[in-house]
Amino acid sequence: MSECTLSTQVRKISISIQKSDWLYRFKMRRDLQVACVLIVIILIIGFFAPDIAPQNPNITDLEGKNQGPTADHILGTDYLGRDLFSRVICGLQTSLEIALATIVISFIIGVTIGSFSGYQSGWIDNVIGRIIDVFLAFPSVILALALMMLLGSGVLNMIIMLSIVQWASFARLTRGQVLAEKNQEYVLSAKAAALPGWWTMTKHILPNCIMPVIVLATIDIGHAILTIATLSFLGVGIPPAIPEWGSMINSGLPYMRIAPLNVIVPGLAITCVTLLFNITGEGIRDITDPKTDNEGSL
Amino acid sequence: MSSVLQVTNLSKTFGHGDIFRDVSFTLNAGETIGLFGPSGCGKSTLGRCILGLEKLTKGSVLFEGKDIFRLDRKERSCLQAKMQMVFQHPEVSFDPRRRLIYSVTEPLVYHEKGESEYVLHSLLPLIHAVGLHPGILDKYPGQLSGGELQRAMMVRIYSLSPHLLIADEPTSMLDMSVQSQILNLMKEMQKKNSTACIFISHDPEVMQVMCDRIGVMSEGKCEIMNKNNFSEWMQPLLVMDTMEKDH
Amino acid sequence: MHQYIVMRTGYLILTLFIASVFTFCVVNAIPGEPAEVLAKHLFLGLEESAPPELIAEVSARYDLNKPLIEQYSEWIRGILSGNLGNSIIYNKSVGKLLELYLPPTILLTSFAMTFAIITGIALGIASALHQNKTADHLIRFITIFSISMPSFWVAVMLILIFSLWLNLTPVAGYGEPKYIILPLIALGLHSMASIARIMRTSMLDTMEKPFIIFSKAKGLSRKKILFSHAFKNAFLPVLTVIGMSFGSLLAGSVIIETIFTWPGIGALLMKAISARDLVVIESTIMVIVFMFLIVNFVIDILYHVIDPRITYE
Amino acid sequence: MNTVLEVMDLNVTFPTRAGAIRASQQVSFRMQKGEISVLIGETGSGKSVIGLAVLHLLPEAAIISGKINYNGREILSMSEKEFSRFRGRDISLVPQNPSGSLDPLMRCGKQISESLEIRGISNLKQSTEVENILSNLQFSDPKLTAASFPHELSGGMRQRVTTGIALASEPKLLVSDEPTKGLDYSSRKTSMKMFLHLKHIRKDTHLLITHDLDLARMIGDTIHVLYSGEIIESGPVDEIFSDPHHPYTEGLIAALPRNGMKAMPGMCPGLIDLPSGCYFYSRCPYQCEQGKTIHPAIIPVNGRRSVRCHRFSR
Repeated sequence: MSECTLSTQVRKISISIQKSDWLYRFKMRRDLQVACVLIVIILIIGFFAPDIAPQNPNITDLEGKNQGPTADHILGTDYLGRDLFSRVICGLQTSLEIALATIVISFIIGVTIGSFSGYQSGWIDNVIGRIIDVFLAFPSVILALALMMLLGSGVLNMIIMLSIVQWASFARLTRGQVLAEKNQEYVLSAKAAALPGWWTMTKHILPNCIMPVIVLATIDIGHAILTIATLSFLGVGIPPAIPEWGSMINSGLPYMRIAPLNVIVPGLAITCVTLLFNITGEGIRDITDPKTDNEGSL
Repeated sequence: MSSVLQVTNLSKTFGHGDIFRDVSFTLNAGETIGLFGPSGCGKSTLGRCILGLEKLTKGSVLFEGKDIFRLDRKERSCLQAKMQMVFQHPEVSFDPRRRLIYSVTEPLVYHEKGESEYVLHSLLPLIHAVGLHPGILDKYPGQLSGGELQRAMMVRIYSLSPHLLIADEPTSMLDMSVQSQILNLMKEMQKKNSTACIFISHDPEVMQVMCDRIGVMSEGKCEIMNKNNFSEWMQPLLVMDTMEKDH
Repeated sequence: MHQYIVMRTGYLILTLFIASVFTFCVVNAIPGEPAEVLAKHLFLGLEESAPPELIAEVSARYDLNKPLIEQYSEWIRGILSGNLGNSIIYNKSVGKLLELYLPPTILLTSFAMTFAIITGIALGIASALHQNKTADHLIRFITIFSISMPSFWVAVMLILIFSLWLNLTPVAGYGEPKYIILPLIALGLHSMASIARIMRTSMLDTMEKPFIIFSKAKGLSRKKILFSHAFKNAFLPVLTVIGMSFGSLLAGSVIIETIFTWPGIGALLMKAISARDLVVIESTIMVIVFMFLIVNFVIDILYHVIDPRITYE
Repeated sequence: MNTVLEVMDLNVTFPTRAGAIRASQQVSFRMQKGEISVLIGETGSGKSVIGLAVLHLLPEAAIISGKINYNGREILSMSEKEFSRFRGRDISLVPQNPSGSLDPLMRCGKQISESLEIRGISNLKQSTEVENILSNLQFSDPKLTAASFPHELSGGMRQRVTTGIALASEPKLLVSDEPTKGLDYSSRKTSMKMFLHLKHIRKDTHLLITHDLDLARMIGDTIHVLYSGEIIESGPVDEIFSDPHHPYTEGLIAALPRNGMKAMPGMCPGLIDLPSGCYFYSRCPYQCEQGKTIHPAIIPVNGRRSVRCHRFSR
């Protein structure tokens, strides 16, 4: 519909100019650029964690346990005398590995099922919609707990479990987007031009509704990192030998008074990484969705 | 001349009520039939049903003697390419993320498996005929006016040289002067290609200019009239004639 | 409207049913014969292997050797007749246990939710009204930071700062108002932040709608525009988020209750999981899912009460 | 003379990344009490901008110069706070897009009585007053309409409800922005009837902004034709329709279906890069020599009319 007031008209003009190059908006957003750079740095650190970490994260030293920062251990040591800094860095690797794998898997599954369901409509859509509802009816940590009990701990199991938990939200979002998009006149006009369904789907509908799903994926990386930490804090999920932020906080709890860094540092690490993905996700939404035109940082 | 389109006893039910029932007419090449009615009377749905974009409840649509709902996929696709539709909102009739050049050449690229460069080249005469500057095709739909987009739509549609065109209120969102440009263009193109046309509108004056026969839709029924009957029928509806300025 | 409620109730029951099957399957498919685990846990140390006679005895006593379908139908029949079965480790009926453990959870979650809704909405509106000013930036930073913190860490930090360092509040406990403050904040912070963020976005969206501009042209006062037009319309998306964050609140209660030794069903669930008390695990999960679904059911109805545009089909 | 509104040299520009959009240039006109002035123009002619400027509703980014006098007071330079006393009480707006302009969650009657409240009408009298207004607006069942939510009404009915809201505050100046846009033929007709009826019973001072020639002809007293942000012709309604001076006005009238639907060639120039000569030059059937380079000024013709065309400048 052609819109009403002039303010929207003018905005439409400026949007249409900017829509073709959202790069311009990206250039305007300093905070987003910083977040992107930091994410790249974090990915690099995560990838090369064992080489970057100054010490072996699993070497225990019962003489020097629960130490404060020293020259050897810049952030101190934990209750077994392991170097905290090295463990935090290696914990990054664990979290990123699981979170990224989870998001890729659940993105693929969710988008495929959601777009199929939304495009088909009819009883197939109804059944799939119900299934999605059931998955979303479980608070995610509860579902994760139940599944972890079923699967047992381990990195691979964690990935499987988190994918089962998260695919549904991707499927629901994609389905809603496709449902809204497929009644747009340009889709009808593609149908009227006798273009087949797969053509319309891959060339028109998906490219037009994928951006919110990508935003969700970015934000969900942060979400996955939180869930991983929560589960391993509860003692399920990651075997104790692997350095992981959640279990580090858990094991630091009894010594909180004498060695507070053991609970503070891993928590800060979780928060910062999640924060980065959240900022990036919302930033991508702002620059790609012309409706939210909220300039400014964060 | 044989009829291009034969519609028999078309009915559509949705939810509790009929949207329309027992609509029948035939349409010859080069002829224009109008569908007139207030908004929400089901005239757009009827157009979409004829095109096969929506399912029918009852009745049959024969396009060039063939029932499109009874054909296999390949034949149906060939046949459907010969019947095209223009929509009410030109600004959302094109994929907003693609340059116009892509949308305009797309049907030919798919159906004739041509290179888009080559297709564009073959479309140049058509682009000039609708009064568009080819350079404009390099832009995105959001950057163009409704009139320009509706012209581009004519290129996209006539690239498939259709035998039937369904125009669903093609100018109701446009300004008066642009409306006259587009409608004249449509008439001209229709004459050149002797396309049959179903013209859907709520404006009786436009109706009279564009159509040979007019179907008036009300309460689910569609009554086909010729031009004279229609002008008699709509006499009380005309604004300027019934109300003098001084009341 | 009535028709809609009936239909929605039907959906609720259907979802509950599927969820119960799902829960039952997952819980009962946990590796290791439940009888063996139980026998170890009840009668032996965990390291020893259980003699077959003992396993058989345990199986017989807790009906564990019947086929799964039969066990399931018995469980469901029990639930419908009000008998949730017996906890193995507590030696009590699950109904009794829930009676004991549910009120603290309801207390905590409802307090946390109220805190989240009120502060969330207030912060969201304040942020929207001061768009792109210092207050807005500050609120946005605080909220996005809150969303990024894991709630268990918030709890740990609160204990560290307020209980251990500043000695202002007790570490853990139950029964007096002072015990609820820290768990309340730890639990509600995440929801508060997401409500504030959606409230801000929705408010800004609504403020640009033509009917707000028209209200301005009508000559209505700013206060009137804000509260009788903008807020009501902006609140609808917030309602959906409130429903969803109730889920994360319930899930969060499992962790928060464990940390603060709050005697609620979250803590009960964690204990049951470590002891493999299947009946309790199933029941608590179902209770949590049920609470979540009921809240969303109410929100759905509320949505329809506020928004007359939605038709009931 | 009893001048209610006087707009002098109004310029409105919107800066964008692609360049400045000159939405309105050197617009001047005046309105007498009880007069219905019509600003007629097509999309992009800048007609809505003028209405919004009168009501102080332009977006903050707009660069505005010129003067708007309302009853002898300059209102354009007033602060938001000062002006808010005029809004709704003295000047009120019938908005474009009635569907979006009604609060979807509030019953129509309540939305009208909000305007009554501003006038200080007590709660008791409000409901009868609302029904009164609605029956004046050609509603057959005012009670039912007052109790309906906006989504339960048709587009035409919503349009009339928004008009009711604007009238409820008894404004001294009514600004209506494209009241018939997007309506189908029969609701447009009812709206026209309603405006005609209102004209006879109320004698409002009314600034009507529209692209609808029929509406303008039926209820207007004076017409100002806008093209690319400028007034190109103004004068009394009858004279303009019977003897249009400017070729664009001529073209507009000829483009009506009942006049043969003759199309003008070309399109309006974009508001960002306007040509240096006459803005209409490329589409003009006369194409006089000066038009290529010199921008015509608006000149009076026969006292009551004026036109911006080189053909009349000698």
